[in-house]
Amino acid sequence: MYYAVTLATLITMGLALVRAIMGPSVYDRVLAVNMFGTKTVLLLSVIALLYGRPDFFDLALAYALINFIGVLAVLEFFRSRARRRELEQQQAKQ
Amino acid sequence: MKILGLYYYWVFAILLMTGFYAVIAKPNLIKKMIGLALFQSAVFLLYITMGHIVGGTAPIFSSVTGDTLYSNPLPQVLILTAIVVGISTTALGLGIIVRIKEEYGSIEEDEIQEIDKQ
Amino acid sequence: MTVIFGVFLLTLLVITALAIVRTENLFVAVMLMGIASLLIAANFFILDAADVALTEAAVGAGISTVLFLGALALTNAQERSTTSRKLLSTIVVVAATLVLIFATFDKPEFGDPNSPVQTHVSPWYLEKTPEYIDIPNVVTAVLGSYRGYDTLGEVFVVFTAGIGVLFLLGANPGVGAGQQAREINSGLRHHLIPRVVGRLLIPFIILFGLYVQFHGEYGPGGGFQAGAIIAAGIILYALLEGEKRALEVMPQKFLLGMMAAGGLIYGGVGVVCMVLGGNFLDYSVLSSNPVKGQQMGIILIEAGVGIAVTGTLLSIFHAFAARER
Amino acid sequence: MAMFLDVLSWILLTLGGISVLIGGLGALRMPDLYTRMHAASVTDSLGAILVLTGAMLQAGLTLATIKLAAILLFLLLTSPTSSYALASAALIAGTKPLSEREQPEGGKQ
Repeated sequence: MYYAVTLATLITMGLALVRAIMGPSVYDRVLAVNMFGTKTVLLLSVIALLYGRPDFFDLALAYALINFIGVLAVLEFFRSRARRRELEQQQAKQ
Repeated sequence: MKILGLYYYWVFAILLMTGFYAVIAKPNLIKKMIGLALFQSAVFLLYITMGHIVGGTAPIFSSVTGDTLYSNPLPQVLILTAIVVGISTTALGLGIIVRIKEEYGSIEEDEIQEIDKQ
Repeated sequence: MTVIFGVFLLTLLVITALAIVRTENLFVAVMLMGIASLLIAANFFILDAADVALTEAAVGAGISTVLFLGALALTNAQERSTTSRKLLSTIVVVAATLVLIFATFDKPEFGDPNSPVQTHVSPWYLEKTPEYIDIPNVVTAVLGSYRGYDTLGEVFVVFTAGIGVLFLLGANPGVGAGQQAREINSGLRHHLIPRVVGRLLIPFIILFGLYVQFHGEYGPGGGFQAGAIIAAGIILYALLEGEKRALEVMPQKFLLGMMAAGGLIYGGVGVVCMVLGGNFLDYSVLSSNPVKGQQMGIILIEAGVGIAVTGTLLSIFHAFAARER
Repeated sequence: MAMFLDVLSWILLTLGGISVLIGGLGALRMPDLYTRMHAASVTDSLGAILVLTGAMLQAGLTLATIKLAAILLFLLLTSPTSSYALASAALIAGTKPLSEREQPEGGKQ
């Protein structure tokens, strides 16, 4: 039964990868990366159970925390880029 | 099983050479760094693949699993430190690229060489 | 069966790698690198390398993405498409790939317990660790004790790379570093929801980092992973509250001190061992009971590694962020 | 009792797997960013709840269960937050939802 869940997660990872490669917008890709991250968390939890090593849930925990930082870094990147362009346009006008 | 095992090594070869292609064929310096990071990852994958033992488990003694077969800890140690060293050197490379951009106004290899010729 | 999962993940990895090289938008390439890192880490986990997977998780998905985005913000995110050496490069790469694939047929079979990799020092490590060091995680034992010199070298490499980045980017923090830079670097302060959730999470991330640091003898973890996780937690703070606030919490001087202190703790433990009559980094002499001494030494040097890695990664992050104007 | 928990956890795991898969299909097949985000994030949260609860029932009452609960808690906090942040960033950058931008074929409002 773990195999079924793992398989579903793996297929979903594949679908997310297709979305990440196809795009079309950058936001679609960020969405795909975020989705990929949560799927990896699930995959690692299930495989840790499958291996009979429940002490390895630490890894999934690390992923759940770190994935968030990646997404926020991307958004901060967009925000600061937009802000910089705005300021540059203001300076050009003056 | 034989083919499945070989597949791991083939992926290593393809990944390594994909990274290498980005390094030699792309004029963009950040793309070269990304290629280098891929190259590194391929090497990491090779080490960990070689350290794996079929039917083994991670080399952390556990009361749950009892006395069993453990995979090789040595490649894991080497790669564990190599990942952190890898990110530090990647950061150094990116730092150099940022300085090049500030001095030359470009991160394309051929444009930088044009400017140097003048 | 899990090997088949691994094969599937590897196929996805190859597709991702090809897409990374093909795309001309560097931002997309960085996003795909994040995915590649997740795939590689899942593979490490399937191949029994829990410690390595944890490191890759903290470094590849978190810090690497942040650093690449920092560099992209300072350069341009679009690659100019010139393909002068495309044909020659393709020929070279395809030829080399074929040679490498040809070479794989001579390799020992995958997972063979009798291959040369498995039969030299590693059985000794696995057999003797309960006797000499008596901690469950053999990876930590090898990292800290048997190959302590190696790890010391790695810490110095990390330190040197950090100093290099500071030399390149640290001095002369930009011409326009004034009101404008501060406004750009103000972080996601106006986004209330991420800010509240992030503030809630940061203590847990740092707590988890400390858990990974001090649980490294018993489970997957250790100084390298913990350093990366704690650095990621503070980077999250910088993203949410802005550069300036993060630098107030941990000023650059403090981070430099951490970088140096980490290496010094590590080296210092080695020197103390020599003073007490042992060899450099031979922890057995640290306590009257050699096994206890080994454990003490490993905890100390892991702390040094953690401090050095946290300091270095944060210094590098701040160096990139301060450059933005 | 143990049998009942076992069956319950298998049911939860299976349902979780199905919802994860549906989320993946939705993220691939939906017509624009916001609908994709909807499919991905809603089934993501549901899938995570189901799979991790099922795993918790399997792991029994140990430290592992607490870790799984922590994973679930963090996922439930971070996943909607990143979805929110992503949607707001996309909206500010000018990506309009589909109904405002154009009608899909048929021209219905």
